[in-house]
Amino acid sequence: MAALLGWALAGLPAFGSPRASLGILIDHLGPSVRHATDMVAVVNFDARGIDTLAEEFILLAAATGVAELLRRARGEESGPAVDQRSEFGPDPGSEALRRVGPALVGFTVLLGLYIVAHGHLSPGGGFQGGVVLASAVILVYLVARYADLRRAAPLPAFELAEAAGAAGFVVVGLAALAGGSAFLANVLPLGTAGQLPSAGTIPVLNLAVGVEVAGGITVVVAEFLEQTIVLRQRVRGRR
Amino acid sequence: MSLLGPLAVATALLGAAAALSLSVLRPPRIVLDALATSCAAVVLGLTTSLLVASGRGPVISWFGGWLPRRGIALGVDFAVDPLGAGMAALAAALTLAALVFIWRALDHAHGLLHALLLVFLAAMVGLALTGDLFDLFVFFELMSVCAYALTAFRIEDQGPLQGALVFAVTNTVGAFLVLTGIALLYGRTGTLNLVQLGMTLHRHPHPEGLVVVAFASIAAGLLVKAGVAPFHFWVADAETVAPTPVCALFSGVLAPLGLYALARITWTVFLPALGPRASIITWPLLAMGTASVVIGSLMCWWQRNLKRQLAFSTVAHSGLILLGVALLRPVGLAGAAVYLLGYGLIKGSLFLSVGALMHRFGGRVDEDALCGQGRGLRGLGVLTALGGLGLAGLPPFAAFVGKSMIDRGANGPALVLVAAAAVLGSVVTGATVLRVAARVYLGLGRQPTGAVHRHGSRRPGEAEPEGRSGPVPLTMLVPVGGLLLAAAVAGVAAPVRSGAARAAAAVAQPVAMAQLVLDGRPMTAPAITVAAPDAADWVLGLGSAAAAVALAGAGLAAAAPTRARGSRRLRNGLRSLHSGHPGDYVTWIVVGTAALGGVLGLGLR
Amino acid sequence: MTVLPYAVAVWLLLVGLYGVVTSRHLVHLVVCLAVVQSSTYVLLLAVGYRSGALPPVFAGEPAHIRAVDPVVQALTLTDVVVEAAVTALLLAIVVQIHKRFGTLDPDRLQRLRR
Amino acid sequence: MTGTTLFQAVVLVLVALGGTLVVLARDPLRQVVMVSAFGLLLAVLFAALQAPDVSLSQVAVGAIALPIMILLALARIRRAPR
Repeated sequence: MAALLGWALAGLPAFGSPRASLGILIDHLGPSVRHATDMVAVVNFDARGIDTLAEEFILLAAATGVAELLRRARGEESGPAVDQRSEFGPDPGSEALRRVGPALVGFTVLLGLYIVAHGHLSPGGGFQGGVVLASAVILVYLVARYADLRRAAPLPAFELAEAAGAAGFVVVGLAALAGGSAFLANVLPLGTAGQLPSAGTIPVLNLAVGVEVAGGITVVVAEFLEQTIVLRQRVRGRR
Repeated sequence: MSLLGPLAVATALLGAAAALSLSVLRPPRIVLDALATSCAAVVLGLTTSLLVASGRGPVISWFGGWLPRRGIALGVDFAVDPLGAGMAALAAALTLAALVFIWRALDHAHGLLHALLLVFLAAMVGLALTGDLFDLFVFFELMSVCAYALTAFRIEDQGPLQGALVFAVTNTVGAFLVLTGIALLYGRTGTLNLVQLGMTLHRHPHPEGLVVVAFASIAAGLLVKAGVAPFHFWVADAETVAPTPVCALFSGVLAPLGLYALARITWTVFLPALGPRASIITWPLLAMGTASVVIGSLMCWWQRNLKRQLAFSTVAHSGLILLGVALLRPVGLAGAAVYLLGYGLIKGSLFLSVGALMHRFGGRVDEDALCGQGRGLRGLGVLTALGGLGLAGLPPFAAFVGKSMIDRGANGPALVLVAAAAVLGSVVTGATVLRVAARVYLGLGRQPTGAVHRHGSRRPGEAEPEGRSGPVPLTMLVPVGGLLLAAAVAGVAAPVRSGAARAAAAVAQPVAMAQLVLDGRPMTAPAITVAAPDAADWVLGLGSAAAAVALAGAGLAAAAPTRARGSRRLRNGLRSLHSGHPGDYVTWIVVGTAALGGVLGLGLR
Repeated sequence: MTVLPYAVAVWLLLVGLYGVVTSRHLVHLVVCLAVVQSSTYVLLLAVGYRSGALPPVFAGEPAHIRAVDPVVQALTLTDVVVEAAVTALLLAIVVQIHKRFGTLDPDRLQRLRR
Repeated sequence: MTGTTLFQAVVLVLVALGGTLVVLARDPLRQVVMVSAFGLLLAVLFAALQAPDVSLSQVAVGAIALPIMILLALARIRRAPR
């Protein structure tokens, strides 16, 4: 296998000097055609938007699968989730965390939103920002009283966000279709390159992806978190 | 510019998102069923009209309006010919049947199952229609992720988890192999569009190691999905344990889609790339196809678990279809397409009829446990027997027509091999179904010994509490019968045969196709006619159906499984290979890929 | 240096597959799969790299500077998301397997199933 | 060999080493640490290959999300009664 791959790689151009390719063309076209400054965003959210659409649904399907797998298992072995914190994670009563926590969460949320909003201008975008947003939610789960939190922001809300973000992507694509263009065509005004509202639908799609990813990753990690918590209840109940 | 293809994918995806959102509200089950079923019906309508439209010439649509500039593809396109549209329509038809089937099954299914099934449908449609290599990979992964989640759907038992794990690990390795091949091709050519890849590689007349290795790794990755030996091990583990309506999809479309993608990539990219040396890929693929037919048929015959039998028959028939593709001739490809259509419909029907049985008898799937139990279920019994005969190649089912076309694509030693393998595979897998039908619905053959009969043999991980021991509702019988009817209609309808032949002939002209896709230059579809099956084909078809009946009778007559020691040793050997150990299976994938690449490399010298 | 990135990609692929094949712990196996996948990231990015070029992000500069290939980066980005999704699903399956079988050793799992 | 190339070469070798260590770490808990480090190394490599977008997602997924998921899964498994 190694020999074969080595043989194949001999056919590749030397590292650092690729032949003329699609990517180079996009580098030249992107700024003028789409008024964006991050070419990766142009590829991901415009030229190859359908790939990203499918990729978002991969995440959605995986999150759905994880929820399905872990949730039913939970249903069969325990009652309602109560707060049970002492063995894992910080104590909710800890003063220091109470004070620092909200600031930390606020900062993370802002950072996430910033990354999502600037996807077409600088590195980052819906996916990266969405993960940061999800980590803010997880942080809240860790810092706050778990049961309170489930009441304030129940998991289904994040599932809804996930579905809405994914549906938003499709709807933007269909809107272009309804307007007489191709599916996922960039029909919004392109604006001035470098400004926040520019590059047409790219930032809109970034937002949809951000919401979807934030919801999806939150669902996945929260399901894993609940696994450890529910289990702890059982162990304690037996003592 | 056609809207149909993108609209079909978008409809299914939106439906999935809606089902997922709805599930949060815990609506009555009927709301979800109605939503999902109507979505699938709309997709079926869209793909069918696409099939009709593509009959007049390939339908191209570029996403985001990124049209090619000066003959260079910038964006992603759906390049739809009747083969792709037919695959998409098959996927939609089977999904619709499965969704109707679950109205009265899988009680604990809530929106998540519906959402997963609709995303699965969208992925299959996208995979069938796309004209871009990386887009194909993404839809492929989307399809896989849904499939893993669907396999593990019943987590109460050990089996589904084990099956899902093996399925996910082997297919993920396969996906990496595909992606490695894609990276190699992009590094070499700087493009991802299928027709442009073919043209760019075609301009360099000396195919090199890179092309061969890229082919080997992409083919291996796709053959894992198709369940072709030696990459097939996961099939039995996954299709035994997934919910039965989902199995109908796995066997009827998922595995065939692997072969479809392989055929598409081979004809569009690698045949132009290899030029006159293309014949080097024929014999390795023929060998793998034959091995699958043999292993799949034997294992199918030896199983007692109804779903495991059908799973191994997937392996056998995937091998058969691969034979048609491997001949590298338009007639063979057209035959493979028709065969695939007929096989997919029949197989979906058979899996659903097993599902109906399990529904009636509280989830029992063992041949011995069900012996004679189905005497009251005449309708289901007749449909199962018809499905078995169709699988065996009885005219006028489409599988019969496809097989006769595949035979016409071969000559010389390849013809002998292909014809023999086709007869073996269809007779043995068909006979297994007939044997089961005779035992379950007529109570013929060896009577089971007491304990098994009373309580059913629920070996852990094999049986499944899917049913609730009720009568078989009409919503289950209609999909079973409907799919069979469709398979028969597809066999009789002349447009299916001629359409497949025309489509295959168009695929065989990559240069004209590339000009159409990249430059918008209209292509004239070459005239190719395939004669209707003649008397010899009919004799062969009726003969193999009769042989299947005879073999089934012989299987019933054998009072106990007394076999020669050699055959028992063979059986135990084959069984121990299917160990359920993910590490073993991955080893087979690595060895198989290396062997394929090595043989091709030697052929190139 | 002209072949080092490719060699690293091949090495990661092989060493990851070795890990998958010999693994005695399912969590370990899943992580090894992630190593295999990282080989595809390295290969993709290496294929699109141009020496001396800048990232394909033009912050205010004229658009005609030499930049690396953005397409492979977009592909890799997609790939990273796919990995996250598949790994999450696999880990959930593994957690359930542990609950039902009480072991995570594929060898013992296999024996239990018989 | 310029400074950039040298840096890339060093990181590449480190990535290869890191991948090997991840595979060879048979204790899952130790492996989590390795995975996290390996993820970070990959992120550095991507940055060195002028791919800041990919580097950011690699930090998010490979160095943070993936190890957290593995840790939670392991926590679940370790506490489960046999």
